Amino acid sequence: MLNMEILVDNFFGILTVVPQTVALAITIFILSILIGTGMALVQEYNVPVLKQVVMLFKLFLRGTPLIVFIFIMYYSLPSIIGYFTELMNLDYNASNISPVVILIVAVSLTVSSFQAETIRGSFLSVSYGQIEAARSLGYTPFQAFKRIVTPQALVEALPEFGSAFLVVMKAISLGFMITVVDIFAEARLIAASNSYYVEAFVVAALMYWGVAALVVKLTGKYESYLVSRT
Amino acid sequence: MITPSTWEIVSLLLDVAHITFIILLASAVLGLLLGAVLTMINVKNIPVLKQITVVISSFTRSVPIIIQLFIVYYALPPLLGNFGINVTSMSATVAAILALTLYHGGYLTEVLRAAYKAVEKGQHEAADSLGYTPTKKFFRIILPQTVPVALPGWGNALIHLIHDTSLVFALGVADIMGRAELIAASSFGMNQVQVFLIVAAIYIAVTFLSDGMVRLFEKKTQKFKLDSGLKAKRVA
Amino acid sequence: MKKLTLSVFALGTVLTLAACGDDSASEVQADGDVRTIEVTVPPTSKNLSWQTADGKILGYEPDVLRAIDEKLEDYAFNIQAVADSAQETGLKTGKYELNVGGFYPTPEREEQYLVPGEPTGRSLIKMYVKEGSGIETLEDLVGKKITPFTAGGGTLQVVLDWQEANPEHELKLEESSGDIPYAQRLKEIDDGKYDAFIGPANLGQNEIIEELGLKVVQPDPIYVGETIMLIYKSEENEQLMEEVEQALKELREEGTLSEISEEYYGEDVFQYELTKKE
Amino acid sequence: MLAIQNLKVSFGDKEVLKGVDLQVNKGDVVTFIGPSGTGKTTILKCVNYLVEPDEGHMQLADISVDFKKIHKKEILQLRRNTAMVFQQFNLFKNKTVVENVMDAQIAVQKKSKKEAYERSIDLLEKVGLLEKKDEYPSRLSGGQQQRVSIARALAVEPDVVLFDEPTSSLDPELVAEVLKVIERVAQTGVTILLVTHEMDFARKVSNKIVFMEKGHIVEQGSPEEIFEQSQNERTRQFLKHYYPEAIELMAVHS
Repeated sequence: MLNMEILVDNFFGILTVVPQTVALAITIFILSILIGTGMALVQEYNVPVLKQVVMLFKLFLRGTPLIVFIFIMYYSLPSIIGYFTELMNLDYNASNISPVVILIVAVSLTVSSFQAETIRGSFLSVSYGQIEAARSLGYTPFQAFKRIVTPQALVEALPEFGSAFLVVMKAISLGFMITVVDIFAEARLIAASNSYYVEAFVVAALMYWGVAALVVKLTGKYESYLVSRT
Repeated sequence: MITPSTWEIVSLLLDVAHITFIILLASAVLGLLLGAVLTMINVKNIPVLKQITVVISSFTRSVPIIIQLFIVYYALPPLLGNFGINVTSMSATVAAILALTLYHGGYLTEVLRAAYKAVEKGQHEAADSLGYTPTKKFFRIILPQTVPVALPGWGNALIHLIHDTSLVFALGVADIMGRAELIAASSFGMNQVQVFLIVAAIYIAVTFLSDGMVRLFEKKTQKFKLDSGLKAKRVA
Repeated sequence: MKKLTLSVFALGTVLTLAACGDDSASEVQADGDVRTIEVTVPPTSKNLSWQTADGKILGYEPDVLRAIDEKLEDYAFNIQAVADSAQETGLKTGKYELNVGGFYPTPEREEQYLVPGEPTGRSLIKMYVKEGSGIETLEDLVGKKITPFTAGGGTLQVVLDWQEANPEHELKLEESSGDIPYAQRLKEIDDGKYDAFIGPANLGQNEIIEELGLKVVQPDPIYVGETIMLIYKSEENEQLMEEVEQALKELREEGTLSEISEEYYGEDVFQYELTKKE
Repeated sequence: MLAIQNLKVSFGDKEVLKGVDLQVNKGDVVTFIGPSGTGKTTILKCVNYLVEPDEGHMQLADISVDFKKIHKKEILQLRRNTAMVFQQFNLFKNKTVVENVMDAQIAVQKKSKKEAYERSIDLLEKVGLLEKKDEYPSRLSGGQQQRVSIARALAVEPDVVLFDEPTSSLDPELVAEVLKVIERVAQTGVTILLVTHEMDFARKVSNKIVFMEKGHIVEQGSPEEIFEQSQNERTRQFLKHYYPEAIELMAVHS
């Protein structure tokens, strides 16, 4: 039987980490879009060398399970950063690097390899005629990109972005291995301290579900708003 | 102390590769079927059932896989027991397949639904106006146009599935990741990075194959171009 | 919002029903026959309990379980290795009937499970510090960096209890799921990332320090506690609990537990005196 | 051969057809004219049940339906005895030109592949697109696509062909080639219902013109009666905007 008292306790206990989990997810989500856009642009514009690097990078990121990648980052990121700080003669002990940073880097990179595909597809879906029309009106390429192409591509990409956000939310829970506490981690912490595992997982599942419902609702709203404007 | 060499680790991991593959293959196939059924219910707007598909899809997409694995393996048997269905002997592997099937199916529902919706109304009307039965219309006209749209999303879903099989170890399934953990633990984690890099290499190979397969399907199914006839005016 | 409420309700019902399904796990029993007990141990806690790549389950606790199994005629233990959160989740829903894993006794555990009065073993908590750092007790750790603790683990509780009793020495404590291997933890002490690592002494630290040639030392244990086993709460398991308790008592008195301890830990953990509860 | 009584359709709470009666004889070419949004296309789509009417009766050849309690089988029957040419062509994108023409013959009429192919080739030749038979629709111009679509409609030998604004999405220079094909179809004696804004063409090919406004049939009659002798104020108002030539003709007549 589920213990109601524990459920309620857990609910408020876990609720305290929801804001920071969502904030972390939003940070990673935005970074992944930025990196993903960069990758997509490199591929679209056929930048030599960089394109090959991006393809190799994507192959690696898409293939490596996140749990593995986080570990690899945990062990190697400090020495990578250490190498650079040493190179630039900065006085910074890279082994003090925060696990949150490591998690952000690892998850952003992994998710960005999926985002790149989404973004590429959505930009391809904007017809060439739109770009021609913008050019014919004297827009600079950047203006055309920002004012005409991006809004249309966004409509196309939005549902996928919604999915990606949920992937990020779930992915963060792996950060517990390197001490980052999110919804799932808090549930496990509480469970480990009071041994009520089932109760903690029920509450955690509902939290994730609730956040997801909210995200789906918001993207849906934003989507219909964008559609109504195009 | 004995720490295994790289090649020993590789061969130890490949020894259990078939377990990962069976779980992967079974949940990929069953998940696709489940996704197709859920999508069908969803687009046909069957009352009650449709709400259930929405719940399944949103739940499986948003809740961490590990919780889903626990629900299927630990919560489902006593639950079904209350209804007189005895599945207490369900093995961890079967539970893993079941959980991943639900997860993959739920994820694919979104992909398939979007692809189905991408087929224009005119295509339905044209087939209807010619007297196609719904089944004939679906298999001859709608499905062939849905598949190419769904393929990239399906490819992504497969990659997510491949990644998530690495979590079934939590239930005690001896898959690649499970054995990797055991190998690392046996030498007190001193060779963990080495073991994980090898795991990464194996998974990269699998995703590479998966992506290649999807690309092959894309080539096969997309001989026609899916832009609208109106756009074609400019081309001609 | 309505949909969400509905979903919450649905999920709640599912899991409540699941948690209520008491009788399903015990149906296996047939009168007069040997009853098979599903027993779980941790898979990756080497020396305490671990599984080898070819599936053998080894370690102090598995061996203790086997010794108990030999003494109990009416029961057969089916020992399997699963991750910690799965262990307790499965025990709560009746999938498993008996768990070991270096558990410390807590009121919540005694409330939810049957706990034999006789411990399975002793857990020593030690501090690992850099050679020459001069750190010897918890008080010396004020202002120092301590490696994150395994979430909810007994170690954390011990330190928290100590902190409560000694509020004047404020320590900075962090938590993690504990998947970072001890080898890494000890290396972090060696290279100065952290000043101290506190943990149960039964997870291969000595081997690691020796193998990697780390300049890490361990002062005397800061805590010595008992570890317990957890049994799924049901009427018929009360009999099991009593028999297990009796078996453990005999094993300790015969010196079998000490032998097993020598084999896996290189010392008899029963030689240490239990830390007094304050 | 086609009789419609009291046909009523509404989309949501907007009434689109408010009780329409129509009588069509075999071989008739009936053209619907009128302002946009008055339900011309809707009538056509009721005939093959692409739009679900609220009520009304219809008799098509030997099929008689009550729209209030129409059966799935009856819907299929209606559709098998009619064919539609759409404003947006709606060629099956996943099929080549010849496959588009063949497919319904195989899927619906259960003809052999060979038989279907031969008939399709024949029809494609008639619409002048034989050399495009293995192209996918996206490679064709709008006019070409619409001609294929006409061949596809004729392939199933329907009792009635429904043309729904077949030239409205075409560039002006492509309209003529499509109209020429429709005219040839009209001459074969097949029954046609047509919605179009090409008044000259309507006058030339139709033997019956139906003028509609706001969900009602305002006036119907032969092209002469409508375009040259209409006394109806609303018809004249409409023609004044869309077909000024008619007003001149009326002036001559009166």
